[in-house]
Amino acid sequence: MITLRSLLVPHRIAMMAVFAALVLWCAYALRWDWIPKYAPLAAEGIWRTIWILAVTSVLGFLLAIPLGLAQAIGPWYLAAPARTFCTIIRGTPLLLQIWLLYYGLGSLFPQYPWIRESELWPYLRQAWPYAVLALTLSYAGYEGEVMRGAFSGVARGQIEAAQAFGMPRFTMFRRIWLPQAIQNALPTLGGETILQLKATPLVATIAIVESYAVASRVRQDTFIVYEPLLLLAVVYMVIAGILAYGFRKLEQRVPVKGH
Amino acid sequence: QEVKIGIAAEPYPPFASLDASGNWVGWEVEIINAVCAAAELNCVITPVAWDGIIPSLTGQQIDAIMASMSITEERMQTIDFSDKYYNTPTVIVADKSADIAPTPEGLAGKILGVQASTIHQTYAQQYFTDAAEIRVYQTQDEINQDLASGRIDATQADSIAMDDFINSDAGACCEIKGAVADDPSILGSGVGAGVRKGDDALREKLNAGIAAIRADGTYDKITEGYFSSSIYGG
Amino acid sequence: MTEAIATDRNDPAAASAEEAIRVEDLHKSFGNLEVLKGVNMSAKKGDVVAIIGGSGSGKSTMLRCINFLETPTSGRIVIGGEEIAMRADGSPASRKQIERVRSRLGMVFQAFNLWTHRTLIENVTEVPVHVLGVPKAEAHDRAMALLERVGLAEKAATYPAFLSGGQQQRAAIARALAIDPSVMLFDEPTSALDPELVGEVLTVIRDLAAEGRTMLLVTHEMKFAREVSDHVIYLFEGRIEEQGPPEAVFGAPKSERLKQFLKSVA
Amino acid sequence: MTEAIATDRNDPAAASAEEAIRVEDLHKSFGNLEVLKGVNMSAKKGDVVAIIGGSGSGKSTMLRCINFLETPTSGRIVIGGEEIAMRADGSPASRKQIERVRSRLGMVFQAFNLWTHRTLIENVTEVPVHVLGVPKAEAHDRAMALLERVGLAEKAATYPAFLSGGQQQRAAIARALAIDPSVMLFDEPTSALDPELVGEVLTVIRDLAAEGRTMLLVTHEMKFAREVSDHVIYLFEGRIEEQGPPEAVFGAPKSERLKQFLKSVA
Amino acid sequence: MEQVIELLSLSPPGWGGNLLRGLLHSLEIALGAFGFGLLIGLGGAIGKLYGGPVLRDILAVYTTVVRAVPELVLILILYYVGTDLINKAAGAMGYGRVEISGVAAGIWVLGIVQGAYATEILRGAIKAIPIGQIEAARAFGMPPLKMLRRVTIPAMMSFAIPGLANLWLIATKDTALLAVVGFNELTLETRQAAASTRAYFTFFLAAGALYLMVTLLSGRVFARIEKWARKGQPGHRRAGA
Ligand SMILES: Nc1ncnc2c1ncn2[C@@H]1O[C@H](COP(=O)(O)OP(=O)(O)OP(=O)(O)O)[C@@H](O)[C@H]1O
Ligand SMILES: Nc1ncnc2c1ncn2[C@@H]1O[C@H](COP(=O)(O)OP(=O)(O)OP(=O)(O)O)[C@@H](O)[C@H]1O
Ligand SMILES: [Mg+2]
Ligand SMILES: [Mg+2]
Repeated sequence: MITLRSLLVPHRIAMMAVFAALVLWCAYALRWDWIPKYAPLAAEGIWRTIWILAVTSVLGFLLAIPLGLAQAIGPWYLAAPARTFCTIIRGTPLLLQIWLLYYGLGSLFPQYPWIRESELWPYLRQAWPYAVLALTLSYAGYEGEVMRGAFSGVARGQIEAAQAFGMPRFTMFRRIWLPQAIQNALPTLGGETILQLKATPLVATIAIVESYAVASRVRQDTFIVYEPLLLLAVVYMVIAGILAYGFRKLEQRVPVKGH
Repeated sequence: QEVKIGIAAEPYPPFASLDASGNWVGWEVEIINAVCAAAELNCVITPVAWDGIIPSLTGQQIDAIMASMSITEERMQTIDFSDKYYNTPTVIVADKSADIAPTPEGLAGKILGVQASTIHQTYAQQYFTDAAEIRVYQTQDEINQDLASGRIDATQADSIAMDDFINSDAGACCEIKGAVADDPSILGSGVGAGVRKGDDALREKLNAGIAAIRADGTYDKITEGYFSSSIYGG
Repeated sequence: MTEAIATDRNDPAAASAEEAIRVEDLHKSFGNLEVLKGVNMSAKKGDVVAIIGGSGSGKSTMLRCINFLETPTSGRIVIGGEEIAMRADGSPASRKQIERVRSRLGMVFQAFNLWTHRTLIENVTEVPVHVLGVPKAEAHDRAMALLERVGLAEKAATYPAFLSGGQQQRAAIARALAIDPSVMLFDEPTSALDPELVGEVLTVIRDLAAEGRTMLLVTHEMKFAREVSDHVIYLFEGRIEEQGPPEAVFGAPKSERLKQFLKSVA
Repeated sequence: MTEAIATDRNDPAAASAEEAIRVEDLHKSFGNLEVLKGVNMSAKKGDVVAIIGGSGSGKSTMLRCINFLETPTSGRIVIGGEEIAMRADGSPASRKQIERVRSRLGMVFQAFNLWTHRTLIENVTEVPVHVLGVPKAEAHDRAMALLERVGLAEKAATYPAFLSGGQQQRAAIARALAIDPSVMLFDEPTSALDPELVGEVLTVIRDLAAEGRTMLLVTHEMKFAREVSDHVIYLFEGRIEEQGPPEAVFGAPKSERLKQFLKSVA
Repeated sequence: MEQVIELLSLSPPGWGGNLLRGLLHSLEIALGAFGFGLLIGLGGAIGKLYGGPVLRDILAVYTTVVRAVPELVLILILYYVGTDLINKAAGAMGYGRVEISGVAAGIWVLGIVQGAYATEILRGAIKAIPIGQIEAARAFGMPPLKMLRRVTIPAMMSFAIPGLANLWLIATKDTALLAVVGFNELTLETRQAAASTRAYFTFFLAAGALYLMVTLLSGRVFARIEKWARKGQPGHRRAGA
């Protein structure tokens, strides 16, 4: 962890001074007059980024558990589809997946008029269900692979001990296997969640207004190019920092020897 | 000296689109070639994402924009424009069966799709925000798809580009519901070539080229190949 | 203390109410390798049975067959008078039954196998609370008493990784005791320990023996086995080669192989 | 064989042309811990010097200071008459010089440290070809002869991981010999080996001693040290507590501590 | 079905050729960026491990920032600001405008992103080398650069390959982001083909298949490289494999 003392080294003070000068220069030399006008929109965009990230990571993780489990111990007729799914998701760009889901499916609607009559139509019309679906599947695809390793990584003795005490299978899964697998996966999970955060701007391409779309909007309206992007970069860094911190806290819940 | 003319990388038929051999074709592409020939410029057509086309110009990746970009006050704060080379009305397009008119009342409660960084976006956000939900897309083509699939109720766009869409299979669903009320401060005074601020030499040459093809009939001949009437506008 | 009798008979009537465990004609093969070739034994309540034998003789396998961590190839296993129903392939016929029976057998592993993501106290309360349905507060109090007993009360909130092997093994014993097992199964509980830590674990087991717990104890510590057990079984290549009270087995071995074995471990 | 003399004097004239290595007033601290507190020694060409002492007495550190794997805190190190230029902080002043000197010192590590991504023959030719610029064919022939000599000719194309510890250590000796070192440095070359593999390595070292190679040998094998060395140095807490010919050091130790030490390892 | 085949045929009026050309462009950039990233990564890893405190801090800032900010944003910033700065600098020194090709820009932008990840992967791999391997090289007087080439790099290979394989796949997929700066890689070609023919499903699926092919093929290649890098390591199984 960064301590105050570790920051008070001459070269770090110099670097911080340079950084502060850079920030000051940015504040004075660049244009920020657009901020007040766009602040409400920006807040909404940031909120939507966080919302999408949270929902898709949680759903994706829930999906990743059976995917990982199927690959780790499942019979071949479960393992093979799970592996295929993970390979396809990891093997194609997310941007393409989003488009395929949104525009690809959309291009089928005119051919089937009954879709517009259905109860689901109000949702199918929206962009966010596709975004959530695409990002959830993507996260599940990557995490399924991580969880596979994590499940197989749990020491055999841990499971045997549970068996030996007559734990029912589901209890054993819930109380022993899953928590240990998650513990194993946490370091990777943190990194992958930051990757997921970085994937959220892609949903702007299907007309969802999240942080990136707001920055684009500012650029398009005002032709100010760098300032919104810089601010956007800072926003993502802050969110990534909070994520990294949160995951470190989670990891530290079960202390590890030698750290 | 090579002059890079930026066009939008996203197809915008019938003005500029890609054929299967990878060549850019369309009315505007022919106009670019004609203007350059008349102005004796060695032009290279350079596709750039529409969204980043102005930064590309100011960042010197391209020298001029000829991508159906309307001349507006707002843009003129950042770049300069040549004289216009076409001008067409702005219309609202929607499903044939839909009860929609090109007014705030006529769009009440509807979802209106517009392309980002266009006069249509600015206009819609100025006049229709309160009445309709405005959804912003990166390309007109995506809007057309979502219009056909029924995800949005209407779009505001350039009449000629929409003509082309309506006459295609995919656009059979829809029709022009009428032109929106004009506001020259937003909708501008036609489409011109954008150049970097202060690049008067290039601007003058392009102006001369446009004037030349207007005068010698090249402009009309190209137009005949695409449209039934002149699109130079008043 | 009562005496353990290895039964060759297949006579259920012989199993009095006092019988804690009985194994009949137990066979176990791994692929082509027959590891257990018909083992018969039984133990009364309060018996301490020591199982000794060379490496690979099948001691661990026998113990693990008793609680079905390994699936026997054939044979019968009776715990506290209840025969465990087996399918033709040896797997337990009723998951419910095997889970119930297992939760009355307290297993202590050579490698401890404490759950690393839980503190000691959580390890000890885990099975009572989440398998047996004991109320949390009650399980907690009992667990504290058990940890106290094995000398680890002040480590209750520590994670296993931060303890010495001896401490971990004592905690594993507390975990096994928490279910108040009818039989305790020990599989070489000290052989993963550094020599200086062996003593503390043996002390705990010695106390358990003294208070009359039924125990099956696989061990390499001959001196300890002799001191603590009522009955000793010597396994050789998957068969019981010799058995009897410790004085007889250690003091006057009859089998040549046992004599050889005792010499080699002395 | 000639006798080694531990020099307390700081007199360069004493270093004849025959001198292979000289260490003067060597100090080394790790942080606050002073591990070497002024060590003086020298060895003539052909000498075999055994360095013995308890764990943590600084034997490895001394050896590693000689080829600057550790940076001495102060002192002088002279290899074959050439003093290694040191900066004030003890680091070598000239990288060129230290690289040249190092390529004349053949180090054999306790953990062998063969390069796992190269075959044995590649391990042996690596330094001659890529540091000393010996033509490949020549280096290869020489390497084969060396592998032959340590009995590993038929393993030349094998990767280290597929060999026993003893074989790996013999290969490591061949690697060190390949640079025709003026001094061989051995840091407990057998202590990472299983007892049955120790012999084969000691045999090779014994041969090297017999043919008159200069060697510095940190070892725990007292019998071997006595047999093979011309001179024995006993280190205690970073100082030379006693030294002399093996008969004297082992046969009639004067220091109490040495007596104690010899008793403990016997 | 016939229609699909016609749409995907390699020569006009089919668009298959365009897709393949886009794929080629993507691979070209991915390869360049991956290579450039490896160079940065090697320098970065060595800097982080053996560099002075200032260098280490600067590298820490670099890897942290680049790995926290979405590639899309970085590409926009680096592309516009980067080319702008270069041109400004060239202008100030009296040169004319510098031509920066789309390929070069793509490579340098993605390379910087890749470099940050490569730095961490290679640093981890170097740290995983048993210290004795390095000490042995030092003890025999190997000069630092030679040691890097002959010992450090080959010895770290087997630790680095799995991470680098992932990184390569990221590189091939990240080229899709260059579509926003109008670079004609596979994704943009797909979009253009789809928009011109309105056969969205067909082209998106086709592009997906092409990407998947690259992934599977790279998987094979990297498995071979890994096997080669593991030569000399007996029967090592990856965790969970
Ligand atoms: N899961 C298994 N698959 C195949 N063979 C096994 C398995 N478990 C044990 N064996 C074999 O069964 C034999 C008996 O093993 P077991 O572990 O019961 O011996 P043991 O008496 O406990 O020996 P030790 O004192 O070394 O623990 C050994 O030959 C062993 O290799
Ligand atoms: N890199 C280091 N950092 C800090 N202390 C060290 C380091 N290397 C060695 N020491 C300490 O220096 C002392 C001497 O170590 P050294 O390895 O020289 O002992 P040794 O005589 O070789 O012992 P052994 O017989 O166990 O190998 C020990 O107390 C050791 O802990
Ligand atoms: Mg065993
Ligand atoms: Mg040592």
